[in-house]
Order: sequence, then structure tokens, then C-alpha cells
Amino acid sequence: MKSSIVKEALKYFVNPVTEAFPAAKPYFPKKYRGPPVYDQDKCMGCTACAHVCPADAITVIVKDGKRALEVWYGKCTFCARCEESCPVDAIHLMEEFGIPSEDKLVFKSTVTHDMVKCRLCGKPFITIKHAEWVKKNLLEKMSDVIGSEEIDFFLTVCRDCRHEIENIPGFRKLLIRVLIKGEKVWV
Amino acid sequence: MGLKKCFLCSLAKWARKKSVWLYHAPAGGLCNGCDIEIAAAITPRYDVERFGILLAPSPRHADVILVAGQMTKHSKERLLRVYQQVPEPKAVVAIGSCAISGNIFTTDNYPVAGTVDQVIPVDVYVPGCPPKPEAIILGVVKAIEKLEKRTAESI
Amino acid sequence: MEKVEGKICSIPIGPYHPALEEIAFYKVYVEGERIVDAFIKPGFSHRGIEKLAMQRSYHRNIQLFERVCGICSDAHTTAYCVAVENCLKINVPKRAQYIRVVEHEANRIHSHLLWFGVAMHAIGFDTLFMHSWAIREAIMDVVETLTGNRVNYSVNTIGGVRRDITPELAKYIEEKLKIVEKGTLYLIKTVKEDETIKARTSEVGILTKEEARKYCVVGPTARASGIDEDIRKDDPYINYEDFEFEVCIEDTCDVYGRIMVRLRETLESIKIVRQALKNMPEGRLIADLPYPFPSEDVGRVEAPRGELIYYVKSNYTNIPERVKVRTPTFVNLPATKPMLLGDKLADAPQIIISIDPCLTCNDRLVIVDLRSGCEKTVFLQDLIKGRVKL
Amino acid sequence: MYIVPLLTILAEILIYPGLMFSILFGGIIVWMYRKVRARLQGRRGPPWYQTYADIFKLLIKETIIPLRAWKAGFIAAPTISFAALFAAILLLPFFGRESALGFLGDAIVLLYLLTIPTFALTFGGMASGSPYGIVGSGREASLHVWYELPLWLSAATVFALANSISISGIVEEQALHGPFAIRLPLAFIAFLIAAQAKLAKRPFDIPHAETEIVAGPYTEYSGSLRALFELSEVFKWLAVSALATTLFLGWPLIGNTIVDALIFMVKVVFFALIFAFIDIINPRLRIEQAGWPLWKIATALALIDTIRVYVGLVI
Repeated sequence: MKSSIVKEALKYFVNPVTEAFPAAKPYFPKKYRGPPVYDQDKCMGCTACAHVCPADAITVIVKDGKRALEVWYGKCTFCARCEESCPVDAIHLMEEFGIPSEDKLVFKSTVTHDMVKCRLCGKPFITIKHAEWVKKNLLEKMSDVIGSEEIDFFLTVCRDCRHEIENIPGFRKLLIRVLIKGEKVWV
Repeated sequence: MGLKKCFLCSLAKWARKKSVWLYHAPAGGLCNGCDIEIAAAITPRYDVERFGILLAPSPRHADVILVAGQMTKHSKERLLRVYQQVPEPKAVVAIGSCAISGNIFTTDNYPVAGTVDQVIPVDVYVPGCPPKPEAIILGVVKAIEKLEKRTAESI
Repeated sequence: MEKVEGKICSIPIGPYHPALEEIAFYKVYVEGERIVDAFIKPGFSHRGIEKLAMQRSYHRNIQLFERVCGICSDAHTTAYCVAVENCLKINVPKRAQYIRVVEHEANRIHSHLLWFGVAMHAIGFDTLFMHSWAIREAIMDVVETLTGNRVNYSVNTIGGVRRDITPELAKYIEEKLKIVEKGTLYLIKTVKEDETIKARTSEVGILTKEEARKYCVVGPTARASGIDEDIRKDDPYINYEDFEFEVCIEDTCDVYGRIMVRLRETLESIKIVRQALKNMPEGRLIADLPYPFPSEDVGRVEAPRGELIYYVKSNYTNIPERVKVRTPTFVNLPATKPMLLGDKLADAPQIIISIDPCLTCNDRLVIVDLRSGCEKTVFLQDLIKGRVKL
Repeated sequence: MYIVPLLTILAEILIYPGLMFSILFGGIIVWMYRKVRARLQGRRGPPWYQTYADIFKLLIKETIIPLRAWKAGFIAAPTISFAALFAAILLLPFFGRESALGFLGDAIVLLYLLTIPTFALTFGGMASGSPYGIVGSGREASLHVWYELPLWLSAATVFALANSISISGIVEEQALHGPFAIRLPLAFIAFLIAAQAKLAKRPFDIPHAETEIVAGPYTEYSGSLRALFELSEVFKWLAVSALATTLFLGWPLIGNTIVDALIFMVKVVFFALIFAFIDIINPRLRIEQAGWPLWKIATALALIDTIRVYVGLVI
């Protein structure tokens, strides 16, 4: 009547399946989705991660001419979409669980970047590293259309000011050229 | 007298450390993810009973309340009542991102009544969506440390 | 306990009750120990997901719908992705579909074993509860290795999947499946030969075939009442037409039947995973995505609890105009009332559990019920207040 | 002159079979139950000091008395339960042959004392004013009706065969003519079933069925009152196992008090493990299903042996 459960229970009696947790390290698979951390060296502050984050766990703060990206595990869904979307692999999910704490604000990984100030209005709008990366990529992919000086101009003028410049015919032509050529590259 | 008091104090500290009963109170809007991980913590692979941790059925027996999930307007008062039913000394562990910050459900949506720590005082936060059972165990251990501190203060 | 009328008393079950994983409120009216009426009030975990979904882009919604329910998280994302793919006419690569099948069935195995443990806990059989959860850890390892998290898989994306199954991983899954299969066979054998489980569960919570049709129950609850319905067979999605499996039907119409249906389904799921791993085609993982255009469609999925329907309406933006969810618990929950009537109070928890109520699934929809004039709930007033503020 | 017997009695009450020993030994028994349960479920289980830690922690915790509860009854119930079981332990033959406060007819008193905790628990559940407590109390009372008859019948069979109603008489009779577990096998089985119900372990843990009525009568108890109930639980394990030993397995009696006491303890542990094992491999029965094994099977078995004894068929 109860033979199979008794047999199984006795089998478990001899070998319990409990892991020796505090002593032994818990099982983590190779691509475990733990808390995301930034790599200060690789990150260029493009905020792609903040755009895709489903829970808005990544916040972008611009203060004193510096841009700070901050991921708060307290709001994170551990979906690895930031890791996927990062163009330079600067954010990755640790193979580790979040350590419990008495303060909820300690679950953080922050990265700060110096920013370029707009040449016209003086407002910081892009990080230096991001600007360099964009320049490098543009030169690689469409150096025939656009010169390095022109790129420099674009990357030192903020979006609001650029809108105003677009009304100047010469620049507008250049912009159209870049956009037509760039369509395949950017999308 | 002093020695006896000290002995009893250390005994009390020891007992609080070695015997912790949990009460699992879901805070309204939850996805069950954290709840099944809490349940998994009592099952063979993790087995919290070896640390003296039990899942108590009634809040009256509990030392530590595990709160998981997003606080909704509907369940706010019920959770507060559960909290008041737990005898002192008690500690609250907020489990998962939802309990800490509202996670993906945000804190300004219409059925949501903020985070857990706006309603009851939370002692330990366990991040994760959901946290691994190991993290939950570590969180409870942290709560026990806090209880111990409180015991030391009260004596 | 309060007296209602004559000998009839009402006993509350919940909202915080050890038998219920999530919070819900059942008021059971009893005459002695016999239940004469029942009142079910869900809605504690309403989080306004559908409203949130209308403010987020298609891709960000995936993670949102995953958190509708943590137990059938894969079913929800699959249904949402299938709905969006149907809506926007995306052809998903076959390899992606097969990987989805593996995850979908792993999810079902984990959900059914979990449910079996909880059902055994409801009748006080803690040993089997522990054993079934010990077996479940094997499939949890598979899930964790496959997706990187134990509960929220986050692998489905619109047009495909985000993770690949390598040959080593396939071998690992095969190994773990052997453990799960052995364990499930043991559970079936134990349930069959144990007289006390039978005494406790058979002829309890009866839902006859006619009643089941009347209440439109879905999933294992319907199959335990002898209704042959399974979306995987009836309306194959994610390439289910390629797989051979049996639809498990029991005609006992009681809790025992529901246990057996779920356990047998676990074996069928193992079979499907093996087929998928064996016949895994080569190819891409994600299809090219078009720009959104106005359209609408539904995605139907056989979640572990039954038929799950997502309705998606799109427009020219990258935010869906409307997403509507019909979860299995929404149709199964009203059916607990005829099950409860005439049974003993001691059986109430296991009857409620026998439909595998996933109230977190359910509670997005309950707003309609609450709006129809339940004064007891603060909810409605808060809603109005919120609107006034806006 | 009188100080020596007084001190002896005091020592008996406070140290050996009394407070200190029974808490220590009972704690070990409860720990063994939990450990065996954990191991058979595939877990590792609690450390050996778990029961003491639990009880001590509950003792120093805040005690809440609910507004709805009847205060006097709420406090009296655990105290009565604890006191009755403590008295019962003093009557059990922890010296091998003799108990601490043995007298003629103490077996009857012992069985009565073991009945009191049930009433106390019922009373406490009713006094707590929670719906779960009231339902639990009702179940406790009806379960009491189910198991009391087979328990008393099998005990009466033992009394009749031993031709004695004193504990030491029963033990001596067994030491001379072999244990009653062999001479009265059916009554023995009946007693085991009834004792399982008395301990309120599976399949009869209906009064405090966790998933149905939270913790039954215990639901509203917290702090030191709950600790008293927990202590009663410990004593109950000890008393019921020791009762089974006394009534049915009093056989090897060497004569040396220390050796006899040790043998007695081993037997108590043996019975506790039997109860634990039955608890582990069974689900909970419904309250009306519990009547079937208790009234039909156990009572019938005990009755057969009673008749055998009265007819004189027992060797």
C-alpha cells in the first residue's frame, strides 16, 4: 500500500539532497542573469541601456558637466536587455545574486563621464567617449562623404542648436547627404 | 546577580539566533515568483529547517515577516494588520524588486499604493527578480542579526 | 465565524491563509461542516498591467507580461509574442520556435510538479510535497542553465528567442530530464497505490462534464472532467504540429482526476522536449522585424493552467494600442463554486487549489467586477480619486 | 529527619523524571521526530538543540492577548495543559519499575491526566475567539470522542490481563510473563492507532490542520503562552510514548534501577519513532474519515482482545 513511498523515503534518508549552502557556493550557470555592473573603462555613456530598460532601473543624471549612469538593482528585472543593447559590452550581468542589505539604496552600480559642452549654447549634451566613438565609426563607414572636421562640428553642437543650424542651406545639404548615406548603417 | 543576568542574556540571544519563525505575507500585487522561491527555500534542496527556520502558519507565532510583491491599495490595510499581529521583537524582510521599489509596475500606477517600506518599517532588503533561495536565506540571516542587536539593546 | 441564518455560519478563508500562495478572499458558508454557499473575492493583486502595457513599447512589454505570473511566466511571454507576431505578420525562424517549445514545456513540467506539491500539502502529505519539489529542482536547473534565471525566463522576444541551445546544453537537459521522468513515474505510482490519498481526493470537488461546459473551464480542469481540449492540438502555435503527444483526459471529474491529468501531462511534456531537442533545425534565432502598422490579432497558448489568450491591437507607433489578457484562472475560478457546494469544509483548500488558481494571473481583469458596485472595496473610490487628481 | 524524603521528592519533581529531565528528554524526542521527518523527506533537518531554542525563544517573546479573547480562559488553558502533563510524567515509571509518585490505582489517574490537555486545548481554542480556533476546538473535541474509546478499551484489556491497576503491577506482570505487545497484539495495534490520534499527528492532525484552519486552537497564541503549549507538546510526546512502553513493552526488567531506567528510555524512543514514522508516510484524513480507523478498526481490535482476556484465551 505504501511500499513505493517508503522505499523512496528511505533512499532520501541515506542521501539527503540538501546543498551545504553557506559552506559551498551555490549553483550558477554560465550565463546567469545576476545584478548588472558597469565597466568604467569600456562604458561611453551613450544611454542605450537606459532606453531599453523595461523597469526604468537605469537612470541618467546630468550634473556639473558630468553624466552619471546608475543602475539600481532594487528596481532591476534582471532581463539582460541592457547587456544585449550595449554597443561596447560595457554592462554585463554578474554570475552572482544580490547580497541582502539593510539599506535599499546600496544596490547600485554607477558610472560617470565627462561631457562635451555645446559650442554654441554651452550646455553639456554628449559624453566625450561617446563623441569619440561616434567619430571613429563615422570615419570608418563614411569617410568619403564627410570629413573629420565636419564631424567634429556636429559632435560639438547640441541637438537644439543643430536644429537652428539646419535652416542654414549649406549645412542642411551636408546633413541630408549624411542621412541618405547613413540609412543603411544606422538602422 | 550580574553573572546570572549575563547568562540569561546570552541564552536569550542564542535562542533568538537559533530559532526563527517566518511568516510569509505577500503584499498584494505579486507575480508569485518570490513566493515560490520562498517555498523552495523550505524544500529539500535548500532546507532552511537546518538553521532552525520554520514557516509559521499564523502571524502570532512569527519573528520575521517576509514581504514579497508590490503593495496595492487593496491589500495595504490587511498587510498593516498582519504586521501589528506579530509579537515583538520582529523584523521585516522585503523580498524582491517589487517590494523594494515597485519594479516594472512603477509606484504611480492607479492600483498601487507605493512600496512596502512606506507602510511598514522594513529591516532588510533582498534584491532580485526573484532572488535565489540562497539570497532569501542570507536576507533572513541578516534580519536575525538585527533582532539580536535589538535584544542586546533591550537588555 | 459569524452566524448568518439559522445553522449556517460563514468562515473566511484568506486573504492571508497558509493554504493559498497568493492572497484572495473566500467566504465559505457552512452548515456544520458541509459547504452550502461560497463567495469568492479576488482582486487583491490587481496591478493595472494592461494600462501599463499601453504606455510601453512592444519590446519593453515582454518583461512586463512575464511578471503577470511567475509560475507560468513563459506561457505569458509566448502568448504575447505569438499575438504580436500574428498581428504584425512576422515569420519566426523554425529554430526559434523549437527553442520556445523546449522552454514552454520545461515551464509546464515545473508548474505541474509545483502544483502537485502544493496539492499534496493541502491534504497534509508533506513528504510527497517535499519529494515532488526535490524532483522539481532538476527541471529548475535546466531552466536556470537555459535562461539564466529560475523563474522569469526572459528568453522570448518578438520574432524569436534571445538564447540558443548548444549541443552541450542539450545533453545536459537530456540528463536532467531522466531524473524528472523517473521522479514523475514514482509520483504517479505513489498516488495510484496510496489508499489514503484516494480517500482524500476522489469524489471531492466534483465538476461534471455538463457543468464544465457550462462554466467554460479550460486546461487540466476541463480535461479532468472529460473534455478533450488542448490548444496545442486544436490550434497549434509555435510549431506544435510537428510534435507527437497525447492529450491526457480523465473522466473522474474530481480532484484525483486533476492530479492524474497533471502528472501524466508532465510525462507528455518530457516527451515533447526530447523530440524538440532531437529534431532541432538549424537557422536564425530572430526574424527581421517590420515597422508596426494598424492591425489586430490574438495569440492562443496552452498555459500550464489552461488556455491563455492575448489580444493585441497595433497602430503606426511602437506602442501597442491595446493589449488584452484572458487568463485561464479567470474562467476556472468561478467553477470553484459548484465544486465547493456540498463538500466538506476540510476539503475547501484542496478544491480551491485543484484548479491551480493563479490569482496574480487573474487579477488584472477583476477591475470590471469591482467597478460593478462593490462598496466594500476601497479600490473603486481610490480609482475615482486618482482620476479626479488627473 | 523529614528533610531527606522531602529533598528526594523535590529532586524527583525538579530533576529526574520531573521538570529538568522531561524537558531535556522530551526535547530530544521531538527533535528526533523532526530530524527523522526531515531526513525521510530528503532534507537535513534541525540541529539537536532546536526544541529548546524554540521554547526558550517563545518564552521571552511578547505575549499578545487578543481583544476578542476571554482573558482568563485564554491564559488558563495552556497552564492547565502543561500542569496535567507534568503530573502525568511524574506517574510514569521512569525508574524502570516504579514511578516518582506511584500509588495503587495510578494507571487510571494517569489516563485521566492525559485526557485533560485535550480539554484544555479545546477550551483555549474556544476562548481565543478566532474562527479558526473555534473550528479547531470543535475538531479536537470530536477527535477526542473518536480515539478515547479504543484507547481506554485497550488499556482496560491490559488492566484485566495484568489483574492490576497500578503501573508497577503492570510492569511486573510483563516482566514475569512477557510483554503485552506479544500477548495482546490486537489491543497493541489499537492502542498505537489511538495514541497517534492522541498525539494529533498524521493521519489525525485534524485539529491543527495547517492548510485548512491555520493552526487550529494555537492560532491566536503567542509568546510564553504558546511556549507552554509547546512544552505540553513535548511532554505529550514523552508521556504517550512512555505510556505505550508501560502498558505494552514492560518486559526486560533487570533489577538494577539505572539499567532499567536506561532500557525504559530506549523503549520510549522506539515508540516515538514508530509514531513519527506513521506521521511521515500519511496524509491527513478528513474528520469523518478519521472515525473509520479509530472506531471501526481500532475499537474492534481492542474489543476482540478484551473478549479474549475475559474468556481466558490469552496465554
